[in-house]
Amino acid sequence: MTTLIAIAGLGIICLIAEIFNLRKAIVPVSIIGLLAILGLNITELNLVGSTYYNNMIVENNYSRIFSALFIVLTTFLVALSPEFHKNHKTKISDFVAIKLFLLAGAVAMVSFGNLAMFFLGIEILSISLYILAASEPKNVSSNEAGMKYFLMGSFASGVILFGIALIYGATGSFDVETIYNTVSGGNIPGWFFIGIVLLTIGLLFKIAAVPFHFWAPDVYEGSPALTTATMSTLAKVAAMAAFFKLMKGLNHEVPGTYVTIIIIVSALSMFVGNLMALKQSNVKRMLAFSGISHAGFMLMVFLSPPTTTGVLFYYAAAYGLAGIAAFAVVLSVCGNKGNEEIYNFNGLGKTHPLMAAVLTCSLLSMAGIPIFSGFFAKFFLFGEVLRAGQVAIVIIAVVNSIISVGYYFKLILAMYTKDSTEEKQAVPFAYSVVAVVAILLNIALGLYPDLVLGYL
Amino acid sequence: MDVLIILITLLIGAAATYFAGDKLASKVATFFSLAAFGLTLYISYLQSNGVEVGFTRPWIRVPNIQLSFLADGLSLTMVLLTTALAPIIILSTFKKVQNKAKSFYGLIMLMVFAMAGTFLSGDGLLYYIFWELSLIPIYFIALIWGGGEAEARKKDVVKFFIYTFAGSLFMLVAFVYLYQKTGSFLNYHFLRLHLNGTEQFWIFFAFFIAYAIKIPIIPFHTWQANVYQKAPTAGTMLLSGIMLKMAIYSIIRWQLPIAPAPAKEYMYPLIALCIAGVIYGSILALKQQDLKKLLAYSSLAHVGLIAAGVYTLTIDGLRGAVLQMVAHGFVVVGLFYAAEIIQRRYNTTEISEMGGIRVQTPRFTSMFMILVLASVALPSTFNFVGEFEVLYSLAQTNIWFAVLGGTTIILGAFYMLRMFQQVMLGEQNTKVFADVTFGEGFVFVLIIGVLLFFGLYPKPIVNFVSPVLENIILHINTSN
Amino acid sequence: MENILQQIGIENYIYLSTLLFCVGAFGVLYRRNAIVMFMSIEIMLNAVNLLLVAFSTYHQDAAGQVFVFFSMAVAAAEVAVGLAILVAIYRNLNNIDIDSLKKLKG
Amino acid sequence: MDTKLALLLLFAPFIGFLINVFTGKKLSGNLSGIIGTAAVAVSFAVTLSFFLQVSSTKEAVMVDLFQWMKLANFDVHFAFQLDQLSLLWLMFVTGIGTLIHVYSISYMHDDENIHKFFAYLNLFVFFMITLVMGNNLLIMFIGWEGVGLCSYLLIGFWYKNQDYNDAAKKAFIMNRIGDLGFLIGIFIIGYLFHSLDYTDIRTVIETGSHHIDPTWLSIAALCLFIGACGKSAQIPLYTWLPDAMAGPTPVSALIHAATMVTAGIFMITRLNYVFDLAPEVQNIIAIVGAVTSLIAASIGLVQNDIKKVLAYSTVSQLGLMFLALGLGAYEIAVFHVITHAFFKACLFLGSGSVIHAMHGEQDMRYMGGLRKVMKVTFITFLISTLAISGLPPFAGFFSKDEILMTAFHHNKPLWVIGSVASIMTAFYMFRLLYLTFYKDFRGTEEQKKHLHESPGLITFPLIVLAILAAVGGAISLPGNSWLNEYLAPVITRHAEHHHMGTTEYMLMAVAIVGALIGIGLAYAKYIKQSAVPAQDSEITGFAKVLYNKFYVDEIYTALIVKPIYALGSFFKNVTEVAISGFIFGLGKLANVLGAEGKTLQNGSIGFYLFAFVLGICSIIVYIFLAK
Repeated sequence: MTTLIAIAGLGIICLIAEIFNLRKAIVPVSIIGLLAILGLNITELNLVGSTYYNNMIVENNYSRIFSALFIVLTTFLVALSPEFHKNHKTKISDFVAIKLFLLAGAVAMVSFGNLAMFFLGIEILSISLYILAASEPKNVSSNEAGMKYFLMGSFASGVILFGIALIYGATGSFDVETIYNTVSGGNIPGWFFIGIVLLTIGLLFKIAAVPFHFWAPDVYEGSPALTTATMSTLAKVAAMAAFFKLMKGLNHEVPGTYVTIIIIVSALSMFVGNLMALKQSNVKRMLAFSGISHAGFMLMVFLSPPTTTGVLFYYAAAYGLAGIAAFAVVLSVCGNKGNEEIYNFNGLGKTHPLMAAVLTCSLLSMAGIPIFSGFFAKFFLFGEVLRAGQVAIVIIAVVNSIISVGYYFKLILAMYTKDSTEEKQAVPFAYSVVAVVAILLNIALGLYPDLVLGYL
Repeated sequence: MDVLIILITLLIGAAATYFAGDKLASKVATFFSLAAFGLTLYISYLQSNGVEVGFTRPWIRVPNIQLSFLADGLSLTMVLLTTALAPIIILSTFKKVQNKAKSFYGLIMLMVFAMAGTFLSGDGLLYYIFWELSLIPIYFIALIWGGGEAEARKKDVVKFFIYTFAGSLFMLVAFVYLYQKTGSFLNYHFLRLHLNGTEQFWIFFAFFIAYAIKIPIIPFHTWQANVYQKAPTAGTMLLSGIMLKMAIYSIIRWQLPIAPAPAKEYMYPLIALCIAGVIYGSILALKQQDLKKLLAYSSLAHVGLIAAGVYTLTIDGLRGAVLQMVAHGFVVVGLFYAAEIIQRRYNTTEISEMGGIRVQTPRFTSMFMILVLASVALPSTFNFVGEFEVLYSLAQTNIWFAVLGGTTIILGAFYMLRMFQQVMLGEQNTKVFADVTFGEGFVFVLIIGVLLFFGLYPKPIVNFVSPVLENIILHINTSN
Repeated sequence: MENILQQIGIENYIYLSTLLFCVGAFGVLYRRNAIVMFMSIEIMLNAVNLLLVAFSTYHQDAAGQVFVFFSMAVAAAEVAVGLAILVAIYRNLNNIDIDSLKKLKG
Repeated sequence: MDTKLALLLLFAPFIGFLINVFTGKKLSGNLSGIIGTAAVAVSFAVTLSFFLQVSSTKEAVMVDLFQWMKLANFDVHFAFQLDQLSLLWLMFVTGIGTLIHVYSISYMHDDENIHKFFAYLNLFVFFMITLVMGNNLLIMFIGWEGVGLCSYLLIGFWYKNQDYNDAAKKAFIMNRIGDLGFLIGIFIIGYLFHSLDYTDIRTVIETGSHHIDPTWLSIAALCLFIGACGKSAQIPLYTWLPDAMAGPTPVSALIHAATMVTAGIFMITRLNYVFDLAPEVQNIIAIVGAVTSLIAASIGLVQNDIKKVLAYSTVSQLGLMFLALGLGAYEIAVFHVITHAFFKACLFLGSGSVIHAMHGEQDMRYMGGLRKVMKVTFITFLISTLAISGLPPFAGFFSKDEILMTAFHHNKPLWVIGSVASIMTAFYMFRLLYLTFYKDFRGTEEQKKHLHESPGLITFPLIVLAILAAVGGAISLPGNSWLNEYLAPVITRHAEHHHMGTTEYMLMAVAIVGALIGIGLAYAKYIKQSAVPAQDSEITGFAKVLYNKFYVDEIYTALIVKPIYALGSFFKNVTEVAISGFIFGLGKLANVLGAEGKTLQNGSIGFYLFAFVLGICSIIVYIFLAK
């Protein structure tokens, strides 16, 4: 609870700071603030779960540790902002504040105890993203991205809302606890399950799973790079976490049809994501598709919900950190080029060995090469799914990991074998720091999964 | 004092090499690799005197992954091969202007580290991690320092990477499955498992894909020739000298003991496949116009024979395979080095552009000749010892295997002597060919020395590995 | 109060709002004018609101009606953002036909 | 003490090899020659001492150094055994070796790489000693392949000429084919007997300590015989030997006449107790031997290259030896090996001396009348020719006669073949003699001026060998044979001694008459009609077939080499492409799918929403269906 309040407060402080011309202070303050909140949050780990506002908010390790991950990711994003927005400094407070609100939404999404809270969280997250996506009013593609995201997003919200309404109708409550008990009590009208499915679809949209993924590539490409980073890391992870919590909360046992749907969707997402990514020449777009495939991977956790909580978190963390590192490099390379075509990365290995190394590592992590946490994430996932007896989907996943190597290495090749076209310019300090720290965290997670697995 | 120190030395070596800068890199690398070799020798000495040099500490609680390094005769022999070849390979790159030297040697050391780790790991996942890790340095070495036309090279190297990576992923699935059964990745826990036929079959199959691609066994070999040709010679040496031995070692260490039933059931098809590789590789070697490609295919043939020996599941087969692995490691490195030396002088590996070199270089000729003879397993060279045992094991399984596999001594002589004739003999070549320098000769002498010594006195290695192999055979025969 | 529900029956409310929802959905699908699409989305949301209210009466539980306020507020916020984006687009393209937004694809 | 001496015997040539390899360049030609010769001479001296010791004590000297290989059911040691057989072999290997070294000092005098030549020769002797001395099959195999290597090196000694290199390669590979057979044989022996030591094998056979499957034993014997075929140039693996004449003449004398090619006979004699248990294999050996001797002799009839003639005569003589082996008359085979070593070495060296005088001319059609200028060469050559033609009292007569006699007693057809072969031998040898030494010189004036008798270093070995060829028969006279007594310990079943009855004398007479007929024909043709063989183009009919060696080489090329290459190109151009194409194809497929997918991602919100709704509907529908 305190976390949520603190974050919201921090956001407001940023806005106020702007009023008092403390623009310089905004970013440092918010970063320090975030770290403080992170510390607070971590100290609260392993405390007993507590509820607030008659179950509007339920805090437990699940919510806390995911909040911690969100905060870390946001910290990175905030750290990247000043450099990224250096051209219009006046807006910095808005950007930071919106990110913080977005974080608040994300936290709300994982610590809800009531569908209303969940709905609010998801809407806060989405609306902030609409704004960020369209945050370059002069840039048509930014407008387009914003528009597409907005239209489809609100459509999805409608679907979610309809689902919620049906659930409410079936159970007479928005409170997850109560719903759960009612459901396990039995004799519920048939439309309850429809409600669940509609909710699922809405969330599948948010995590950009096939066939609800079409918005993702366009929006990722059109939005400002930093926003893309936000979407592909924070937003996706948050949606996934909320999704998982919701399903665990509402289904007292996962029905077979539901499992089949999940399997199909996840298989489709993996294939579409990876195959489409092969042919992309725009890095942001490529990462969008790879994100789709990762969504497919993450969906596999639903195949044995009781045991996969830790796995989901680990995967999310690995993916998020790798994503941040990758985007930090992308920003540093394409920051002032106006596009993110792959050829911008030619010869990076010579001009900026460090950046190249970081990007390589994060790509290897996404591809699932050992010692990077991405490998362990996939590995844990496969383990759990195999235990659940779903061999087929594991094989599909393996095949997809092979395909994915194809496009990840396209980038690596560009960096190391092609020659740079233009002269090298210095990498902004913020970018390199974020990149390095993120990838180090990623590797640390790889070498010591216990760091996080212990809590779940 | 335990095996961990070898790995630490190598890892530090890799880092030190990188930070030593382009000037010093090669020397630092040499130093550390030699140090590692010394340590390996010492530890092997300890081990053979019954000192426990293994190392096991818990690493990751969930899932239960142990930092477990087992150091028995087998793994130590392989590590000895690795750390012995490492300095030789590094020495072989001297006198050759290396751009980005520090990265180059750093990567080599990193790869050596990874390979040594693969040989030592007693924990499945640790093993897998090292296995994959060893792939990354060679990928970059081949990619950045490789020769040939850039696009084609890129294509081949990426193909190689994806191909091997694909294979090993199936192995990973097998490991994960085993883990679900045991709750541990430790080798000896796997051995205690009682898997039913189907499980064993699929696990064997998953392992087989991984190893068949790495070794390579036909028809999974298509990456090999191109990569061997295009990679820088040092990389080729690492690949052919050590890396493919990882796969054969893994068959002995992991595949056979964990899933012995399919190994017994499909013994004949497996051996047949391997031997087909022998003949196929030899005949293809006859048609190569590129020296390095020819050596690649000859290596394909030899390795096929080794694999065949392993799959006979006889002590002779395994022992012969191990001896042959070591021998082949040295020979192939030597041969590729010879190719490299010619390439340095003539800037080509096209056989057609060579010939008439012997007139100008008596020393190089004799060294090259000895290596050629060793590779066709002339008695009193190390290769003969291994090849004899392997062929003998094949004969025990089925005499025709021995006959077909034995064609390697005919075809091998055929293509090797043909190559030697076209490359070295004939009227004096118009292009000048400076005889080997002291440094170059030194490398050759080292290799030849090893080959001849163990050719006449293989006892040390035999006694070192035999107990392990006998245990493995025992396990295979006693299991269900 | 309940007699109305008894007269009509909760199912009909569900059908009605589902129908409305679908109307909205098809509006979104078939119209190309952004404003109209907004309106269709509003219809969808209001369909849901109707459903919620009906259920809250059915269950004799205020939570549903409270939720409606939430959703209205959210919808309002959404539309605000949406219109802002729309304005930006109009400035750049001088039209609000979403078919003119096909720059990003492939 | 014995050990040290044995090692000295073994390593003396090797030391010579090392010296010549490493310091050869600095040494003068003569010096390295002397070193080489000395090295072999030392071995000869040691051999002699051992020979005397053993022939008095009748106790074989055994030397066991250390374990070499370890296999599941047997170990292999570096161990040597100096018994009657090996010592006998060593005697003439080192003895003739020494002579030929002496000869080479002068013969190779002008060659820039003379030190290499002596290095290789020493190495050869070293391996030959290993082959003979080893006390188990694997040590023999070391020597076996080692001598093969040396023959490869020496045939290709003039490596600038690719044809010579081809000949060398051919020799090595054909030997390897045999070696594979040998290896398989070793495997089976090891599998059956749990040992490769001759003594162990013999004990197992004699005591019958454990059962030996006769079929497998026969297969083993057959495989070993294939090995022998390769090394001793028997059908079908003989074609390398004539080509091997590309090497310097001393090499032909030492390796391809006197010593290496007899390794096959040595091996079979060594394992006589094994072969005795495989009578059907013995028959094969006998037939192969006989046929080889006939074919080779017939080819020899029309060859014009002086060395080629000798080469084919070698093949044919080896054939006779195998005939003897096949008939179980091991002592006789050995006897013929020895006599053959004497006269054939002498003949080769003689031809070498001729070639030396003719400045490298080897075609007899351009020789003639040399007996006037080259007295010593001529006389020694004459003696050896008489010996090989089988005229008493020269050595060849006794050994060959014994063989034919045994053949007569066992198998008449073989006896006929053998006799015909020896008639032909007599013919072509005298043809050679007449063409080379009689009538008038047919070479160029230039050559005629330089004709000269060879220096002492060349003639001395000739004389020694000629004497041996003349009196060598004494070691095994019909009736009381020292050789048979001597070899008794190493040979289990003895060739029955034919008491010299009327049949025997009759056979002798037949043989002599046959030889005289051959000689007579040669005399009639080349002295009376003073015919000179036609130019290659003019040769026609059956003669042409003979002249082209029955086109065997061509047949082999067509049947074996060509197909292998064809297969190679097939693999290279079809299978390789297909396989990699398939692997690449998967990647391509993925790319194509990706490209296709791009069209789906068409950027229209309408379509996206449509897909969205479609997704919803399909899921809902599915649920209702599943219900």
